[in-house]
Amino acid sequence: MASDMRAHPWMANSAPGVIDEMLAAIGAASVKEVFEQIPEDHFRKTPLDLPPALTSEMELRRDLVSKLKKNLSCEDNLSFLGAGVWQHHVPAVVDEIVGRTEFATNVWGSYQSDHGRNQTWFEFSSQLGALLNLDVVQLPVYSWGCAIGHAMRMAARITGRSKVLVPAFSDPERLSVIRTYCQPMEMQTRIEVVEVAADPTSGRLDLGDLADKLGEDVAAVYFENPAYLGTIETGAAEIAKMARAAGVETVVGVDPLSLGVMTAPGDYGADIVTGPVQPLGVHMHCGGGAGGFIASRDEERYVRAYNGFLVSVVETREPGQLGFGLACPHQNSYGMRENGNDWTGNSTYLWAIAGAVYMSLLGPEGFRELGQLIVSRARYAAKLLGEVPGVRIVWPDTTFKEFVVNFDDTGKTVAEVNDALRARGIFGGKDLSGEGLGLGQSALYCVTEVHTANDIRRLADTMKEILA
Amino acid sequence: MASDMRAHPWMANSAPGVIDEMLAAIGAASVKEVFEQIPEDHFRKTPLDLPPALTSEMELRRDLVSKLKKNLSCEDNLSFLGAGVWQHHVPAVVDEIVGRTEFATNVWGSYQSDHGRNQTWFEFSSQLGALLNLDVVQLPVYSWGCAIGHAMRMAARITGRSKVLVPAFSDPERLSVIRTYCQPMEMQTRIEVVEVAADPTSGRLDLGDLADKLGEDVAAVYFENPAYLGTIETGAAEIAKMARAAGVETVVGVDPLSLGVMTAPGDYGADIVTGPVQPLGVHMHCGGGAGGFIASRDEERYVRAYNGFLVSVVETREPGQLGFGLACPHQNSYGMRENGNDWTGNSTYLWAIAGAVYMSLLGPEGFRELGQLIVSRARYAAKLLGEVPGVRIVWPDTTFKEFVVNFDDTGKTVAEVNDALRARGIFGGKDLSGEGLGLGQSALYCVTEVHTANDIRRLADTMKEILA
Amino acid sequence: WDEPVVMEMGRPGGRGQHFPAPEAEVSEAVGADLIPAAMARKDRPELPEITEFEAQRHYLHLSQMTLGMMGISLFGTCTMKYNSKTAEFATLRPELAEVHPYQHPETLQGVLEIMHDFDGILRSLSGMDQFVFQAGGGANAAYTMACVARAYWQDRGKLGERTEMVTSIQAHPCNPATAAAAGFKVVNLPLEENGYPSLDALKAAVSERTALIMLNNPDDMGIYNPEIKEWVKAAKEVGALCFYDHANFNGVMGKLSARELGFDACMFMLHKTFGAPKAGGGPAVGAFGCSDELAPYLPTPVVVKSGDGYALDDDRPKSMGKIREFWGNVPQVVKAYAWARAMGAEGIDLASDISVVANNYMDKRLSEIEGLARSNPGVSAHRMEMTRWSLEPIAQETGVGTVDFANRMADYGIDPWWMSHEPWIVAEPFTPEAGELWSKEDIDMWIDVVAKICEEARSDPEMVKTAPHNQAIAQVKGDAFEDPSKWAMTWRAWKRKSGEADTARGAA
Amino acid sequence: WDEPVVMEMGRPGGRGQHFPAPEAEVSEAVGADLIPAAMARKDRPELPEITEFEAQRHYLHLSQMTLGMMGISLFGTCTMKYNSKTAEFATLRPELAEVHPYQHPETLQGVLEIMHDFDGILRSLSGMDQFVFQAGGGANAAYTMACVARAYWQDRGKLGERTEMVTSIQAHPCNPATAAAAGFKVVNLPLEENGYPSLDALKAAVSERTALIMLNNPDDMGIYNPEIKEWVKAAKEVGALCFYDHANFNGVMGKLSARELGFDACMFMLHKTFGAPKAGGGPAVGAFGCSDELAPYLPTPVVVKSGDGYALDDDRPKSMGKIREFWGNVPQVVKAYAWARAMGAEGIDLASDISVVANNYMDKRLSEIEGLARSNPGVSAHRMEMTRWSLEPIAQETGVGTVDFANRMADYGIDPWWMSHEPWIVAEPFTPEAGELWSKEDIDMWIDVVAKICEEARSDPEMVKTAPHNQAIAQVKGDAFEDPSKWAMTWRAWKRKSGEADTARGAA
Repeated sequence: MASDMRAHPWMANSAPGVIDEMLAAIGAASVKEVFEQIPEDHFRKTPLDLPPALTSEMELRRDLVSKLKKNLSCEDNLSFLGAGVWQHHVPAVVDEIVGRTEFATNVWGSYQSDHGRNQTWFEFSSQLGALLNLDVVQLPVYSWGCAIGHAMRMAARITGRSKVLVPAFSDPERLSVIRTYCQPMEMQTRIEVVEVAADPTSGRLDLGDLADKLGEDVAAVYFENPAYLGTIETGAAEIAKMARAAGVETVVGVDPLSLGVMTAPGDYGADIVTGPVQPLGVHMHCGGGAGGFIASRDEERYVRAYNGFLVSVVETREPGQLGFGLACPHQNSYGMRENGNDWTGNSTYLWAIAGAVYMSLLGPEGFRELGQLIVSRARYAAKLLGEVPGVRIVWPDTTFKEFVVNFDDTGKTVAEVNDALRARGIFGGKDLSGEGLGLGQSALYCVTEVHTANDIRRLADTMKEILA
Repeated sequence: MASDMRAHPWMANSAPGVIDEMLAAIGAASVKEVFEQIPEDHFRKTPLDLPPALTSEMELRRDLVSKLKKNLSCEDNLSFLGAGVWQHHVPAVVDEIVGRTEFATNVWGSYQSDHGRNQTWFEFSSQLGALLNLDVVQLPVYSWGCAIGHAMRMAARITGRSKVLVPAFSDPERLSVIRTYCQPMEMQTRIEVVEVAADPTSGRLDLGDLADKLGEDVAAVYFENPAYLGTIETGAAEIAKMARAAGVETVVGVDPLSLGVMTAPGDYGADIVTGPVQPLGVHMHCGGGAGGFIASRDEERYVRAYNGFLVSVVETREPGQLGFGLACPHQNSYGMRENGNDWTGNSTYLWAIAGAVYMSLLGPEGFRELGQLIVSRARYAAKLLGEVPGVRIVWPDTTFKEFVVNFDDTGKTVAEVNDALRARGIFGGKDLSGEGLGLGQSALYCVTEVHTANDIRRLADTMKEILA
Repeated sequence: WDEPVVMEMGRPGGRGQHFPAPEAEVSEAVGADLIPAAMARKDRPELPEITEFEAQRHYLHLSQMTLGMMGISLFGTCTMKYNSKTAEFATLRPELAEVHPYQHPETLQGVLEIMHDFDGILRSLSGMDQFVFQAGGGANAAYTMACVARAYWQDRGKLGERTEMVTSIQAHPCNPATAAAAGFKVVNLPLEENGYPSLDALKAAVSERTALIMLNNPDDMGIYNPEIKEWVKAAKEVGALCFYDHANFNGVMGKLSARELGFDACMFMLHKTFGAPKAGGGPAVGAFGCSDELAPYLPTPVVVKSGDGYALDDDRPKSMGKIREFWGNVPQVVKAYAWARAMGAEGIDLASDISVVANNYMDKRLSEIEGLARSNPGVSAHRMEMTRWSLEPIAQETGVGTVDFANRMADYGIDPWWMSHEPWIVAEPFTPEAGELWSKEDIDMWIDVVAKICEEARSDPEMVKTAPHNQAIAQVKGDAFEDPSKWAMTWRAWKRKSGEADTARGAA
Repeated sequence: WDEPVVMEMGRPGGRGQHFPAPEAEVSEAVGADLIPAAMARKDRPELPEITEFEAQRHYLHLSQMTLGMMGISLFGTCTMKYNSKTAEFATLRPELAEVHPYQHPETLQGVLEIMHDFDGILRSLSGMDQFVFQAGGGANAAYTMACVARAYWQDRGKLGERTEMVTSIQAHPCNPATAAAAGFKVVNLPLEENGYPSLDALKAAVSERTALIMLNNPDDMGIYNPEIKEWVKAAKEVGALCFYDHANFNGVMGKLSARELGFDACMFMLHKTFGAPKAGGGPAVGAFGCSDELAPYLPTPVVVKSGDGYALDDDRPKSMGKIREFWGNVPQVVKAYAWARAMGAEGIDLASDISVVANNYMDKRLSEIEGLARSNPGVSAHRMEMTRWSLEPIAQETGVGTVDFANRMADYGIDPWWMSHEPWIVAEPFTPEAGELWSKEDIDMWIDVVAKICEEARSDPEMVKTAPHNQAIAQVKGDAFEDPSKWAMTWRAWKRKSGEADTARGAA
């Protein structure tokens, strides 16, 4: 360290003299000496070439803020993008709690010192369990896609089978993740991913095709409710029944915000349930709000198949007092390395805290009102857009918050429509035209509680204007 | 309460049945009954006429944010406004700490339960005392102007005299507050406010005029350093000496951010020192960041003259342990009502917390660097603006962060210049032309550490462009 | 945490913030040593030298050592409210936090609109014609009243004659104190058996010398003066102005209109009744409202509608001048606006219902505890939103008084109660207020703790007297607070007086 | 705080959030009962019914019952850093928080610029040619490596042949675990007397079956494998890919370049080495970087410069596919960028100096405490940024082991230490790491506490074994964790199993 260098605000021991003091205590003559294990020819030859240091907080802040201001946000624009990350209202108390330095900290933590965090985690699982009507909820994994991937592998472990069925109308982003978790075919331990056809008139699973594919080699059937394209899977109980008859695990994906108005998956026969954590009080964060939950019935064969952290309430040495700790800690990769269930590591546990606060704020009535509001406004948007000349709503009356809008008759591509909308401060729906779904020039629109009737009319009016 | 009304999220006892339960416990038949003290004809006749309730947080947030977005901020524009509220860098840790709900709370608090807050308050006073080289610092009052007002009244109480001297070049906003505290003349207990002329060549106090006015009826002389118009009062020690000789208290106003590079007022004979708290880590908040400190030497006659809260460190029942409490609590209006010193009440104590954190982050070196940077950039700005044809810097070489820019030779008024700047994203300096200072079409420009050399050149270039 | 004072922390050369050196072109243009030698600082301020993390950790520890609304606080006369983080976060956005009050009004339309709309809300609640938000607290609003009265009487050439302010001994101390600071002589009316001064006393007190009267109603006992209309009438008959200090508005929100009762002016504490944070003592706002007759005397600027937009009216020649710089603690006004919008008319009305019902529920349960006595036992009517109680019976029995109780409450995670403003008309007083925020369960737990401490006072008075026992620090020794040789308002002074160091540089 | 579980709180009809009813025009247009009857929920989810304030207070209490970096944490293998609030607040602005990853890139230029610039910073630190940030943690980055290797070998038609991954028994568990999850057979090399596997063992292990090798260096013992270049050479000779798991980068930052040492790929943990918060377990980022040769196989999208701006490159036909949805935990990337900018090249170099010096200082002081033993006592050279220690001597003497010590540490406001990853090669292990954040005073205090607990272990072992004693709760009983009849991952399950209620609706 050059002696004229200022001490760095993030390094206490960069203050003048401290390194020398420690070296003296060690009995080392120089900093170089403590690196004695590294052979001389290992040290890098290329000098570091980094941009100038901004040790002044003021300069650092200016750099960050001035760059981020080049983004356009969904707060200043009217956005109808969803498909895996959705714009929902985040209560201020959620932001407060997840921002507390005790939680937004650099520590990984420990159960002894972090009782409050453990309890919050347990409350996340408990409340989500109440929404799902299921008894076991794991702390979240990286994303919904990852949750499905792990669920597929759980099902394979449980059944000893190596084929899984997924809907033909799957989110390509999630499906790609699922394939990463299951394939490629060359690997001995691979799981084959097979698509089940969709009923083109409803967007729902084709139960005939499903019946054909439900064989003895199938570990799991997966479907979502509401599905990727927004449709509600009314045949859920039937699917689960067919699966059970074939010895197949029913794996479901649900939007937790639908559960104030939609049947809990635990009540229609789901064995393993997955879903996104982001709607439960997490901002979109440019996709960094993602997280995925996995839940199941409380049977040992499921519990023993989880890959991650299961927080259990237990008694303490103090009579009547409750504490929390990790159940089955030895079955994960920390405990068993390559012999554990898949792997675990840092995940998205801060969002479990967000979710706990969010669900406690909403309560049963909040979820009901929210579900009601979303579905009403989404249907309203579908209705108004459907009235725009040339625009067609593909499945008009079966949607929760997302729905497919087709532009084939307008003579315009989705990209053209979206460019025109963007110029008017509106982010149009996700372009589905390149996804091989056979839906032509279609886009997936997402409408939530943040979109007022006015916002929706503004969209419809603008759409009329640009398609005129 | 209508029985079909939803419980309000901010009122636990609005849940169905709770009011009735309490009424039953009281033995009251109706809510009406508990209001029995109020005569029937006192109840209001006009129904409340309020805008619709926004009990949904989502709707409330949208209302607030959409309205506030109609403001233009000094973050998105380049601002050179100062004069009592200044744009300085606020470290993120300061924002974090003052935002902690333990501090940003609705409670007024108590010393038993709020030890941490008490200590933080004491640390504010201690660190400010270290900057001022003074031993007594009171918790802040509403604003700098109010601090001066109280200081004037302290001086009058201490000396038994009833005239105070202030500079002719005083901030009209602070001066108006001072007059409110001292006058009007018709009141028996009024304090006369007399102006001391300025030396027009330097902007400093005219010591000859001061000598003439320093009589036996004078309680205090007040000056600022740096002064309202940015000038540095180099004659400070001389003024204090003259005052002391006349039995007059020397009351000084200082910018705390100047004290890393400017002499501490305790070292040039100030008896009572005031200043703004806002520069110490408080955002401008549209003027809501204001706060004023009062400090003095540790003599009983000063301490007994304070109006507000003096936090003292003391021992506790635990040997070696330090605690904190209020010294001389009985001399304020809580203790003595109309016989106390002036009055006290809620003030701006949260900003004492901001200030404590801010000063601890900067330390001696931070204050030195900051002072250096501000004065350098301010002088640079004065230099570049002075080179714009027609523009004149009134006192070019004696400024800390503010300076007077005269436009008389440009043929434009300050208002016209500022309109043109504003159209280009720049908020020009404060218009002095209506303040009766005899400075013609002049504006007070403020340059701080947040203004880079680039920002300053942008100002100068834009000025050239609009005056061309 | 066993947390040191920040002045003891750190190491030489430790840094928490860097500032860059001036750019090369700046230094070249202006040189160095820019402060005139006479004013250039030579010593190094004795501030801590710590890292950013150490500052953060230290103050996080101190925040954790602050109860601050984390427990249950039924702090009377302060009206504990929920402080919405929604409003808090909105006001912290750069669109308000990074706004200068001298910006052109064209760039301030959002905040001006909110202030204008909130003015309208307060007008409806009070019947007044114009509100300003410049005062930095309730006391400052009272001072505003005194100064407006000065301007009013000055304008009429009567300031030398109208020299008195009449109030009740039970009014908040800020009323007599600010009136006195403004130069008025204070006439205090004593309470009579009903718990308020008699109308006759008022009539005897007011005269041609009376500039104004300043009153709370209900008072801090929870007693409502039913003759208030007659009071106003009597004051008006001698020409005096009438000011309604609405500090205790919570129990009458939506029920009373100050203007309908005849008052000329009133004030609301936004950091109290309207849900803005009190933050341990401000920034706060005393919203001052008055009739059209007094409006010309208000401090400037006043937010007004102007065409399609909003403006700041500074051109008010009869104005009293400024009570404080700028327009007031604007973010608190926005938070109060948010509170009023979130509550709505129906919610505000319900809140005063709950507030008064809950206080009476509390009264009922407290009256069942042996050793407590309600103030004005002769007044049997239901109290308003708070009630003053006395520990006199148990204090006589055990020697444990209200200060001891307060110390002990903190041990239960309960904010110590408010005792009473001066003068202590009631012995060993305490003044709980439930308000609409706290749940019945919270109130019950609070009362259970009071009952528990009563038991403790009987079984182990010494323990209660030496409380707190599980707080961050033990009971402080009070002897230093009035002793010039011991009090120490800064670390400099402490080091000097405790003989810990010889570094008392610059001390007197 | 004696804080209940949230599921026990509240009252029927209590509300914490309202949502408005749909606008009248909406309801008129679409009607009610919009969910098909087959899927319409009939039961009411058993969630708490509490106010906004009660939710806030409850979780504030729980946050206060979480030590979370408030004390001193020398948690080895995790590298405790200062998490800048400056960066945190910047990422919480709507300009990033309210941004959707599918927005048109034209509307994302700010964040893309930061990601691009940060890619450049990591390239310089590692010598790699391209980084991606999609992986949600270090383990996920290891998995990315395994999947990239799959794509690489698949592209060469050799995936059925290259079936093995070789690593050290001391490598982080995520390396063997993710490789196994990706379908590879794991070959673990044992440590030899120098503290690392021998070069001969490596040479014997690698073959035409080896798809890749995955390594840390230094390992968690603080031992640097000086033969690492020869390892890479040996692996390359059989065609295997070489992955440098830079989990322990802190001691070699600015000193080593993975590419110069011959590695094909590496990963950095941004939530660790680069100062983004770990937040108790994510959101995190494992930044994965590789050579141009492997870049075609990276998960998409990749941030690229495009003309004057930045774009997302999705058109990479050889890509392994997605490791996770979207582009990664973008705010954490921004925070890591902020860390790198605040440190600069000189600061990063200094940080590794401090980190290694401080660890050796700690080693020195720990070695003076009776009852502790350093791992690999035969290795006398200075360790890198952490060292594994053993409590075996004192455990044999007193029966008090590393778990007991960890429990007891919390009582001193010190985060329990990291013991060791599996397998526990060292008995009763603990692994402290000082890093550049903690002051010498903090380190000294931490060591003093260890010494103190050693004394306690001798004087009162039972007390240590029953710790913690002053934490929020007492030591938990571990028997339920492996017992299906007792474990309870939700309140539903707890109520059912503890027999507290008969409401186990829907339970299996």
